[in-house]
Formats: sequence, C-alpha cells, structure tokens
Amino acid sequence: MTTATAGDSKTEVSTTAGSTNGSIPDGSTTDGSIPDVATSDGKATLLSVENVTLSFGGVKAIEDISFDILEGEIRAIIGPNGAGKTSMLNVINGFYHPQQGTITFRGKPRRRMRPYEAAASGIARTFQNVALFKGMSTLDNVMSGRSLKMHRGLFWQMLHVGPARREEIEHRQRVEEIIDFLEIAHIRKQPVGKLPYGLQKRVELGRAMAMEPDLLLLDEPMAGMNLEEKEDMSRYIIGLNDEFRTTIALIEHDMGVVMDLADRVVVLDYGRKIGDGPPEEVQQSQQVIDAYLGVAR
Amino acid sequence: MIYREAGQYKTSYASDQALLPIRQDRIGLLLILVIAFVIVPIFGSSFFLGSIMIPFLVFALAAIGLNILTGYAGQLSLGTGAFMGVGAYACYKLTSYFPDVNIIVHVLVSGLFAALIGVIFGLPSLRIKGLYLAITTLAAQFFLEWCFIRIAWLYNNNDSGAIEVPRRYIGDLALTGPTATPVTRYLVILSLVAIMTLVAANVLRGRIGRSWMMIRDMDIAAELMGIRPLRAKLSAFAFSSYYCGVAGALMVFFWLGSAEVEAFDINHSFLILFMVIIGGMGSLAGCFMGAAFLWILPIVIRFVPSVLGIDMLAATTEHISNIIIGALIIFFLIVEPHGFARLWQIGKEKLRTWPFPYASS
Amino acid sequence: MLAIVIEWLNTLFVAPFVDMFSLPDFLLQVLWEGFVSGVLYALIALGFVLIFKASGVFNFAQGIMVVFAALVLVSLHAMGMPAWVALALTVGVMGIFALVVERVVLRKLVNQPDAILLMATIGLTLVVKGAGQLFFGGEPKSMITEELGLPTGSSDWEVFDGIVIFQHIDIAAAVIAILMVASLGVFFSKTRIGRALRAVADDHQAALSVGISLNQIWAIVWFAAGIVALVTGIMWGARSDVSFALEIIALKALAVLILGGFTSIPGAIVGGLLVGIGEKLFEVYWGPIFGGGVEAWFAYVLALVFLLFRPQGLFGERIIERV
Amino acid sequence: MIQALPSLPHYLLRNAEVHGSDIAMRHKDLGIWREWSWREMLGEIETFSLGLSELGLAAGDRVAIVGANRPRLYWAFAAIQSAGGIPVPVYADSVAEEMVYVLEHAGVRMALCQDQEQVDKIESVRGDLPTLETLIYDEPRGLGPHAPANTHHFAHVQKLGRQATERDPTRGAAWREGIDRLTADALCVMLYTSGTTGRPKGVMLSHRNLIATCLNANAFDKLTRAELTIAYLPLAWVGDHVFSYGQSLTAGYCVCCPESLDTITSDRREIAPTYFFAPPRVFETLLTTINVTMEDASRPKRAMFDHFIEVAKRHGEGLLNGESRALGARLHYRLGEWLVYGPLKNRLGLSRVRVAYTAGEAIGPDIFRFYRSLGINLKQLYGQTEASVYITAQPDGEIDADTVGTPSPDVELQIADNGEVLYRSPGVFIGYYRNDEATAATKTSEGWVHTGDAGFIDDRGHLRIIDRAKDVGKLSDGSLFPPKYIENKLKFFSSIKEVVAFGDGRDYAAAFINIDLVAVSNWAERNNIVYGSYQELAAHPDVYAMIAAHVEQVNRDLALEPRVAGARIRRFLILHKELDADDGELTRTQKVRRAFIRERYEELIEALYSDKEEQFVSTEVTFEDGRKGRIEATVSLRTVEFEPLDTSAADAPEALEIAS
Repeated sequence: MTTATAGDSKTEVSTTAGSTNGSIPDGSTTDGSIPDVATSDGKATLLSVENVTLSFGGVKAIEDISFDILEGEIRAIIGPNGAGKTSMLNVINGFYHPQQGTITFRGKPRRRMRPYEAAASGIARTFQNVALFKGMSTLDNVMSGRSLKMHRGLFWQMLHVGPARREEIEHRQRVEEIIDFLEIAHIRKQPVGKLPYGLQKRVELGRAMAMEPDLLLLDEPMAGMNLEEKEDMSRYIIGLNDEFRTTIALIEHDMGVVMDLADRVVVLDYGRKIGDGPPEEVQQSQQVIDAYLGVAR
Repeated sequence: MIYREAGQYKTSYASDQALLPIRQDRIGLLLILVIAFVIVPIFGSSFFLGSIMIPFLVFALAAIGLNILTGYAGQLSLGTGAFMGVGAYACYKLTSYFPDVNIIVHVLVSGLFAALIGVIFGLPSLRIKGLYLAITTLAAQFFLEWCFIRIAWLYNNNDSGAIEVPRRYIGDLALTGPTATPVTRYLVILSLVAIMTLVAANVLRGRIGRSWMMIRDMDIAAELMGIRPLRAKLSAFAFSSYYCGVAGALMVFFWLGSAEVEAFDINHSFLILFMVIIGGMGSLAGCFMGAAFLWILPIVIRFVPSVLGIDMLAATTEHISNIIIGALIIFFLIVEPHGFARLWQIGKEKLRTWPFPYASS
Repeated sequence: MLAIVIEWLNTLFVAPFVDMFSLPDFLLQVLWEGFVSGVLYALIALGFVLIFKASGVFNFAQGIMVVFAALVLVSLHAMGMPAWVALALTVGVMGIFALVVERVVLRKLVNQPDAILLMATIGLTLVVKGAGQLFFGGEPKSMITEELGLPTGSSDWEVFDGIVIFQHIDIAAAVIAILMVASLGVFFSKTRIGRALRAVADDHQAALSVGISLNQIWAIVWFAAGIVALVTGIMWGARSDVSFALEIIALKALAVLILGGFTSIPGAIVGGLLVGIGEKLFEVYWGPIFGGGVEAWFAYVLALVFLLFRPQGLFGERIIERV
Repeated sequence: MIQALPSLPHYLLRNAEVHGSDIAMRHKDLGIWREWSWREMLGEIETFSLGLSELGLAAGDRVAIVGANRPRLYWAFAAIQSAGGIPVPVYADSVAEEMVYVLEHAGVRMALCQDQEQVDKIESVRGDLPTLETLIYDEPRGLGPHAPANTHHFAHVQKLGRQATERDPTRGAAWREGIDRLTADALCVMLYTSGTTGRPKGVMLSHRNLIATCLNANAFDKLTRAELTIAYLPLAWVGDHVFSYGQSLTAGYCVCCPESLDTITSDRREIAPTYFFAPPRVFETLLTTINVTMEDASRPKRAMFDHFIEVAKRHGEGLLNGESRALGARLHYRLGEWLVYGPLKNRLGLSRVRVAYTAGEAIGPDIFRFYRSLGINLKQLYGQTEASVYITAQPDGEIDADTVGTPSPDVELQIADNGEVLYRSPGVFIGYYRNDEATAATKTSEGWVHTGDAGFIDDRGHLRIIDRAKDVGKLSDGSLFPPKYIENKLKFFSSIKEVVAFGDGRDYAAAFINIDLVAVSNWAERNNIVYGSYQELAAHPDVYAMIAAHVEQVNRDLALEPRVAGARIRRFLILHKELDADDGELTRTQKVRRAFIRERYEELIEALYSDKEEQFVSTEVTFEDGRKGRIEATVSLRTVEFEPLDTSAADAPEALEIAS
C-alpha cells in the first residue's frame, strides 16, 4: 500500500497549497490550516504537480506551480492566453521536461518521462488545434487509440488470421461503442481530413477515449465551436466522466462551460498559479478577475 | 456504374474489415490473377515475359518496399537501390555457401540481411526528419555502393567484379541460370510478389501498419498515443528494406542473371522513387501502376520510332524517354500529386456513385 | 589480441597524422586541393540555398543546371561564336530557363507540400538531363578555358623543402567564388529586390508589400541560381571537363547543406569547405586503409554523423516543437 | 384462403419450428448487421416475456412501446401478447403532453422505452400517470448510474425471465400454453390514430383482424419468407405494424432495422429490400434529391441521364406492365437500364424491390410514374388503421397514378350518398378503446365502417379518392369545392411542399402555400437569388412569380374537369413559416390540421377574401429544443387571373352521384 500512503501525503501537500491559493491570492505561502473541498470528500489524489518550473532558454513558461487532480473529478485549468496552460499539459504527459519540481501520478513520482511512457501509464490527451491522423478514416483514428492495448506480433499480423484478426475485431467492437457514444456512426468510414471542425474535435475525443485512460487531458475541447456543438461536447465530457469514471483535466476559455463542468479550477497567469478551488470560489478571487480583465500587470 | 453495392451488407467485423469489402472488387482482382497466372504464361512471348513482365514485377515489389517506408511511414528514402543490392549480394553469398538449399529460400532469407542494414541506416531517423533524412539514406546508398565494389568477398573475388547467377534447380526444373525458361522465372516471381503483396496489405491494415501511418501523419500525436517512435520507424525500415532486399535478389537471380554495382546505383533508387510517386504514395495498387507505367513507357517509346519507320539511335530514344518521363512526373504532380492510385480512387468513387456526381447520401 | 587492437588504433588514429606531418608540403597540397573542390561544392550549395531561401523549394535540379549551363556555353562556342558572346547568350538561356521553370512548374505548384516540389525538381532534372544529352550528346566536352580568358598553367610554391603546386585556374576559381559570394551579399542587403528576397524567406506577404510578385521573385532567384550554376560549371569544367558525371557529384551539395543549414549562405560556404577538405584528407590519409574510393560516401557519412548531434545544421536555429 | 392460426405469437412459434434457422431480424448496430434467426428471436422474446410476468405483467395489462425501430421493441409486441398483455405503441416523437394523454387513456402499467430521451420524457410527466408502474429501456446510455426508480434494462428483464425458468423449468412450457390459450378474437394491439382533428383514438385490433388482412395481403402480392424489408416508419403507425410485424410473422420474412435515421439511405442500400413501403413524401424527397444532385453532374452525363429518363418515360411503364414494345425500344430501354436505371436503383437501394407501396396521401402522377418507369413495381393502396390497413390496393398490371386500386380480398365497398366511402372486411377493428360513441359513429351495426373519405368507383372498378368527405364543401355559387384534391394538384409541383385551400361557403377558392425549402433554395441558387432565411425566400417576388405560374397551371387543369372546375384558385399567399407538427399545424403523420390552421391564421384567411395586397401576422412557434417563441411577418397576397368558364361545366357534380 505504499502508493496509497504516498498518494495521501501528496494530497495533503498539494491541497494545502491549493487551499491557500484558493483563499489568499498570493500563491506561495503554505500553511496547511484550512482544509478545502478537495480533501473534505475522501477522493484519492490521482495526480499531483509539485513546484514545477519549466523554461525555454531562460523564458519561464511555468513557474513553481503546484496543484493536484483527484480521482473521478473534472479539473479545469484556466487563464488568459500565454498563461502556460498548454505547457502545463505538455509537462503532465511528458512532452516537456520541467527543470524543477516533480509530478506524481497514481502515487508514483517521476521526473523525466517520454510521452509514450505517460500514455502507457494511463494519460490520454487531445490537442488545442486538432491533431488527428489526416490520412486515416474516423474508424482508424479511433482504432489508433487502442494501439497500446493491442499486442499481437508481426507474424500473426502478416497472416492476419487467428489471434491478430481476433484482436483486431475485439478492439473494433470497443471502438464501435465509442463511435456510438459520440454519435459519429455516419462518418465512420470517411477520411477525417474533410470533416467539419466540430466533428474532428469529436473524433479526437473518441481517439483519446479509446485509450481508456485514467486521466484525460483536454486542451480547449470546445475551441471554435458553435453553441450547439459546445453543448454536445459538454454532454460527452460529463457522460465520459460519470459513466466511464474517467478523471478529466481540461483547459477552457469559456467560463460558462467551466462553471458547468468543472469540480475544481486552477487559474494560471503568466506561468504562475493565481487561484485554485471550486469554480464559484475562484470566480470571486480578485486576482483572477484582474488577470482576466488584464489589470495589475 | 459497374459497382452495384445494393444488397451487400456485412454481418461481421471480419467481413467489414476484409481487404476488398466490395464484391465487384473481389471479382476484379480474381480476373487479374487469372490473367496473370494463366493467360500471360500461356500466350506471353518470352520477350514479353522476360523483358516486360518480370522486370515490372521486380520493380513493383521494390516499389512496395519503398512505399511502405515513404508512403506509409513517411520516411523519405533515396537508398532503395542499395538495399536491393544488399539483398542480391546476400542471396549470392548464401547460394554459394549453401548451393543445395532451394534458391527461393535463399531469396527470402537474403531479405533479412537487407532488413538488418535497413535498420542500421534507419537509426538516425529517430532524430532526423523529412529532407534531412534523405541524406542518411543517400549515405547508405553511396556507402553500400562502395562496399559492393571494394569488398571483393561479396562477389567471390571474381575479376569481373560482377555476380554471376549459378544454375539452381527444383527437382530437375531449372529455376535460375541461363537454362531457366522465362515462364518458370515469371511464375516464381509472380507467386512471390502476389504472396508478399498480400502480407504487406495485412500488416498495413493491422496494428503495426497503423502505427506507421500514425507516425507519418502526426508523429507527436502518435507518441502521445503510446507509439514508440523508434520502434515504429525502425520496424518500417526493416520491413521496407526486407521487401527491397527480396526484390533485389529476384532482380539478379530471376531477371538479369548477372549484375554489377551499376544495377544498384542511385539512379535505380530514383527510378523506384518515381514509381512510388507516380503510382501513389500510400497505396499498394499504386506501386504496380507506377512500376508498369515507368517500366513499360520507355519500352514503348523505344518502339515508336521503329514503328514510324524513323531510324533513331538507341541513345536518342533513351534521352527522349528521359524527357518525357520527367515531363510526365511534373505533369502528374501538377494535376494529381497523389498519383495513379488517387486517380483510380476518384474514378472508382465516380463509378460507385454513378449516375450521381458524388455520394448524395 | 590486445596487440591487434593497438595495431588498429594505431593505423586509424595515429599513423595518418604521422604521415601528415612527415610530409607537410604534401599536406598543404592536399588541403589546397580540398579547399578548391570545397569551393565548388560551396558554389553548387549556394545555388540550392538561393532558391530554398526564397521559395522554400529544395531544387534538386541545381546539379544538372550546372552541367546544362556549361554544355550550352561550350556548344555555343563550338558553333563558332566568340567566347564572350557565347557566355552572354548562355546567361540569356539560363534566364529563359528560369522563366520557363517558374511559368510551367512553380506557378502551378504554389502552396503544395515541400516534398511535392522536391519531386517536381527531380522531374525537372530528368527533363534537363534528357534535353542536354539530346542536343549536346552524352560524351564529355572540355571547357573553353583560355577563350574565356581564364588563367591556365600553374605556379609552384617552395615550402618545407618541398613544393606545393597551385593551378592558376584553381586560384581563379577561388577568387571568382569569393567575388560572387560577396556580390550576392551586396545584392541581398543593398538592392530592393534583394531585400524582397530576404523578406520572402520570412513570409510571403512581406514580399508583396515590397511590391514584387512572388512569381517575379521566383523567376529572379532561379535566374540567379542559373548564373551561379554557370559559373560553377565553368570552374568545374575548367578543372576536369564538362560531363554528366557531375550530376552525381552535385548530390554532395546535399551533404554540404546539411552541414551548413538550408538557408544560410555562409553556412553553404563553410559546409562546402568542410566537405571538400575533409574528404580529401580522408581519402588520402585514411582511404588506403579501406581500400580507397571513400570520397564517394565520406561527405554523406560526415553529414549524417553531424546531424545526429546537431539536426538543425551549423547555422540553422534550434527548433522547439509545440503541441 | 390459407388456414389461419389463432394469434400472432402462434406464427412466431410456427416460424421458429418450420424455418427456425432463417434470419428473422437484422439490426445495424455498432457498424454491422446483427442477425437473429427465428429460433434465436423466439428465445429472446420468451425470456423477455417471462421477465415481464416476473415484473407482474398480468393478462389484459397494457404496455406502452415508445421508440424507433429496434428489434427489441418489435420483440416486445410478441412478448407482451404472449404474456396476455396488450402492446400500445406510441409515436416516439410526440411531445410529453401528447404522450401523457395516450398513456393515461390506455392506462398502461408498463412502458418500454428505446433510450434515455424517452425515459426522461415519460419521467417528466410520470405524476399524471397513476397506472404506470414500471419503465424498461433498450439502450442503457445515460441511464446507467442514475436510472429512476423501478426502471429496468431490457437485458435485466430477460435475466429475470431466465432466472424464473431456472427456478421452475415448467415455466417455458407454461408460457407456450399461455400462447395456446390466446384466441383469434382476443385484443391483439391498440394503435392510437393521430386523428386529424381532436384527441387520438385507441383503435383496438384483434388477432383475427391482423392475421386475416396480413394473410390476404401476402397472398395478394405473393409475399414469401424470401422477402426482405427495412423497418423505418413509426412503430405506432398501423402500416409499420402490419408490414414489419404482422406480415413478417405471417409470411415469415426478415425485417431489418437501420442504424439510425440519418443512415437510412445507406442502410437501405446495404439491405436492398424486396418489399418496400413509403409514404408519397419519401418518394417526393427522394426524387427531389435525385434531381438536385444531378444538377451538379457534368453536362454530358446530365444529358445522358435526361435522355434515358425520357426513354424510360416512353417505354418503362409499358414494359413493366408487360405490354409489348418494338425491339428497338426494348434495346434502348435495356441500354438505359444498364447505364442509368440500374445504377440509380442501386444507389437508392431499390434494385431488388419486387413490390413497393405508397399510401396515406395522393402521390404526384409524375413522381409515381417516374419510379415505375425505372422498373420499380410501385403501387398504391388505400387503407386505414380501423381496417388494419388494407381496403383497396392496385393489382399488378392495373396500376394507375390517380386511383387506389380495387377492393382487397374479402373487402366490400360501398359509396354513401354524400360520396363517403364505406367498407366491411375481416380486418375491421373491434372498436375505439374507451370511446363508444366514436365507435358507434364510425362503425355501423352491420359492420360497415365510415372512412370519412369522399370518392367514387371508376368504370374499371378502381376506387378514386377525391377528399375527406367532411371537407368537400361548396362555394357560395354552389359549385363543388374539394380542398385536398386541389391541394394535391398543387403539391405535385416539387417547389410546393404543403397547401391549405379554402373556399367552403366563400365566393372563390384561395390557398395558403408552403414552399419546399430544398427545391426552392436550389432553384434560387441557380437563378442567383439571394436570401437570408426561409422567411425571406418565401416572400421573394420571383418565388411568388414561380408559384403563381404553378397555380395558373393547376387552374387550367381544373378547368378541364367539370366537377371541380368551379374551384379554381383566385387568390393565394406563401406562408412565412413551414407548417410544423411541433406547432400542432400538422399531425405526426404530417397531415394538415385544417381546423387548427383556420383559427390560427384567421387574419390571413380574411385577407385572402379581401383585396389586401399584404397582411401582417405574428405566430407562436416551438423550436427543436422545445423553447417557444414568436415569429412575425408581413405576408403578401396575390390574385390569379383566369377567364370565366363556359356555363355548361358549372352544374352540380355528377361524379359523386354516379358513384353512389
């Protein structure tokens, strides 16, 4: 049960940080006094980010940020452009390697991790500007999400009989369920390149779902969508969260959406954390408001 | 129009994922196979078999090899010729050491050596992308060419510096060497190519093939989906080089009969590349179309003058065909950058939706 | 066992250097030879860079353009024209060539992926090659060096109680190359068009704002590249002769570009020299160990090794991947 | 007539026994067509049926079935009937209020819903449904963690059934005995007619009703178990109930359920049904899409297409009716078959159709002929829920655009003095559920049923329907005014989607016109007419001009028919909004709710009978998401000129007299 204890300790550390940041808009001090919503219900910490700093050639993209994500919650990361939100995701799934700080996922701390290792450990992700495999059909794109779950070797693949075939079909079944869930059956066999933006976003979500991740990172899942599409997307995200019990961390600009979806919100500004807590609480924070209105720079 | 898909429904994923889900396609392929395996050997003149069909098949196979790497895995390669060479020399050494083992086995094994070399020169692909990668493959090309010349052991130290294909039999049927008939050689190659094409198709539609295309389309996303770039790329290099290697071995043993380093020079690398481009990146059918086009067109051009009764130096026609092919490549890139395969695809789509101009629903 | 290892280490890493310094004059000679061929590589690479900078096209045809230009010059002269007229005409031909390429190929392929454009230039290579062979025949020709008033003969330089031979044409080549690079530098920084070209390299809109259409710019750079090719052809021809074999050698420019980076003129020069000198040294001092002929691949392997450590080239800037 | 079994479940048992391994049902689910043989299907139905009993379903209990065409919903019919219950299919797209009326009126104890949407809908009105105890759903999505109280998944109910049999193995046998106890006259199903006026009525049909008509229909069109149909029409509609359930059971053929409504076309193509039913509307829209798509075809192809369609017009129907044609013509048509008709039918998924029916509305002669000329055996029938569909149908070879055929087997016809059509047949319903006076009003003591349609039998013995009997009115000058007749003539123009004609007791006939957005917007595109919204398009002068031309055309036709010549249209207007079921302007089966519209648009009607050039109107509308809002518009009106009739024509309508 080392992981569990580890997890707990992490919870404590990060949430105290969270709480203080939530209430006192300073962000650096750490007095573990006021326990906040995060710990009050007994959810275990899935991932915790501690004092992470990331910089490109001297330019600090992220500066000493700590927060945590609890199992089964929807965690929003918000902040004005250039706040370092996407960089944060890139750090979490190992695309960037922070100069300082540690990331603890499922109780296992790690420093440097290749993206595919992150994927293998159960972190999936969608992208701000859709990153689908343009040359493939919707079906194949979602199928590609199963890559980690398929193991048949070259030999069987070459013959495409027996195990390989069976495996392919098993996974097709699962993928079809996702396609059904996202209501993209009618574009199943179409190459994704030609699809309208909204649908592409949906396919990308499907691809991430296919990985059956423990933690799903969504980078502006609703960017550039019209109201109706946003509502659909929210529906899927919620469904995903409470039917598949998937933990979700999402970056979103539309405050309305965040309020509806998120259990807790982290606010970044210029690479620093300026708020952390339940949406309504965060909304009150003066510093957050300033950041959004571009005051106090 | 010829496509009548009404009433063709799939009741299992197996049938839905079949290589040719549409009945008419299956029939078409069957026809082609019958023609290739029965009609051609019976009616084909030895010139037609030996100088058109056999080379065509060899190049088609090599093109498949290159297409797997470039068209499916997105790794540009200018070293195809050299990898073919590896296969050829490997096969030559194998059959000199183990003359009693069936030559076809040797051909298939020699591919493995090509694969190995391919992997070695594929290693840099982890860090190097796109045009830059071309240089590594060029390095392979020239380095290997150099080896083929300098390492006399490869051609059993004979003075000609060429590899002479020995006589090899199955039972008392001559497979290789001067006594082997075009028909036999054609049928051997055809069978191998047919099987290997099927294998390639299978791999490409499975997990591994998908991982290649993922790397090709968006390597970053692929990595975040859990694909190990190195493994994916190297497997592509290995697989591709294997095909090139086998093609090379077939080229020497079942077509040329003897070969020197020139048979594997950079120009051949380019020829195969053109075949892939004109045929269509990322399409197996395209490999055959490209190979047919680029191999048969020059022959046709060579014949045109004599048909028109103009006497013209072989060299001249050579040059003219160069110009024409070059022009055609440009033309194709302008009208349809994705080659014959795409043209065929478009045509097929038209036929499927006929009389409608597109699928209205 | 150990003895053998030491033996090998010796032959690979000690003996060659011993040889070098045992015959310093010979070393100088080798270096000079390398330098000169390096200059020529640099010139070819220069052609690549010009076009790549301005149009993002990787012009595979640069090598064949060199051959073509030289052939045109030689053949025109062979028709009995005075050298200078022939030269002028050749320049004209290269101009027309540039226009045709722009009209017939580039304009049709605007905003296609780079790979496609590369393929197109490969196709172009075939056409030019075929045409060249058709009109001028495949066999090698000798360059009209004297007629062009280029120096011939050689002068010796006595040093380290030996002599180093300098072919005058080589010196001329070096000088002209330097002049050309200089003038290009001026052209790029001082003239309006030059600045426009630089702008295009950054983004196409900028160029339009300067008031020159992309098409014009392409035509211009291709013309410029044509001139460079002509000069290269003359120099190369003067040293050896004018033949299509050059086309393959021109591929080495690829290696040069890898070293120097695709967009940097100084890079092209340095890269060219590195390759030229490097391969001469390697051929002379290490070649024998491998049985000679290593020039054929040294450049590429060098580039390859280099790439592994610095994928963006000597002067290219670091690429930070974003998601 | 073949010896009939007493009940539909009996046929299920028979099929499972006689050809148990044949495919009974297909459903495109998760990308492929799942199949159930009759034997498997019987198994599914049995376990579900037993499960229902476990949940306390008793004989005579009503069970609502709400949702799209899904195998499980069809199985539910048999399962409920076998358990002695009465299935009550309900239109899935009806809004909560409509649904609550039906469920309440039928007093259902259980409801089977397709998915969360339906469950939620019913939950929202559960307060008004005291009798409703249990909900069952087919698709668990969105219901998993938080399904409301005593709501079960279909599979769970089946599990209950299986457990029951495990506990007590005799249950299976008992279940079959239960089926054997079903009698022919037992109530089989209750179908609520979406009455064009007033509340829906629950039509009670016995097993005998359905079996008799189904067997007759099968015999009439020689339907065997080799047929293949695709089920896509509302479950609650008698047509679907008969085609996809009754006839499938009795003839033993396979029914295929599409993946969803937006994939219907491709699904139809994949299945290529041999027996196909569609209301005229479907054939219309299909033809419109064909024409619209062909607009974009290359010139030569288009020319070729038009040419062969012409050829088909000339010879197609003749050949289909088995008339002889010159060899040249036959070859020409063959070529067309190869180049155009075949591929076209292939795209439409109609290549294997043996019998296709259309009914419910009059179909445009051109549309009707178009499909027949392609070699599709499209026929018309005339039917009613009260008759378990078949009243008349067109026998092969006697097909004609403007009749509805001869009386179906065992059906007697009679034309009342007022021109109303009456019939008597084994299919005649038991009565309306809990609505005796309505029953009495419709069904005479001798078992004759009032269709409410006016019509007459032509010299070839074919029935012609001109209009709803009660709607046939008179203009103030006494000349006959059959609105539907006029409306249909107008609706045959592809650019006109819906028409409401007025004139009873007025000085002249006038009409509301609804343009067909697809067709007109396309037309607008070609004539580069710019418009921002449906409203703008509808109000556009050019559109008015086009419609006016159509109206004049219709007037010319009417002028040729003495009986109705008086009813030529003098004034019309184009409505600013589409008539919509959600606004109560249409019925769920897309029929016009005349009375409702009359009051809703009163000021417009008055304007039609004034000499106003335009009229302001403001109407409340319901959007897809159920929100309400108002749209306002100033609708302009047009007067159409036509020369007066020569007096001889304008006398009383004799046709109706002839008929009676």
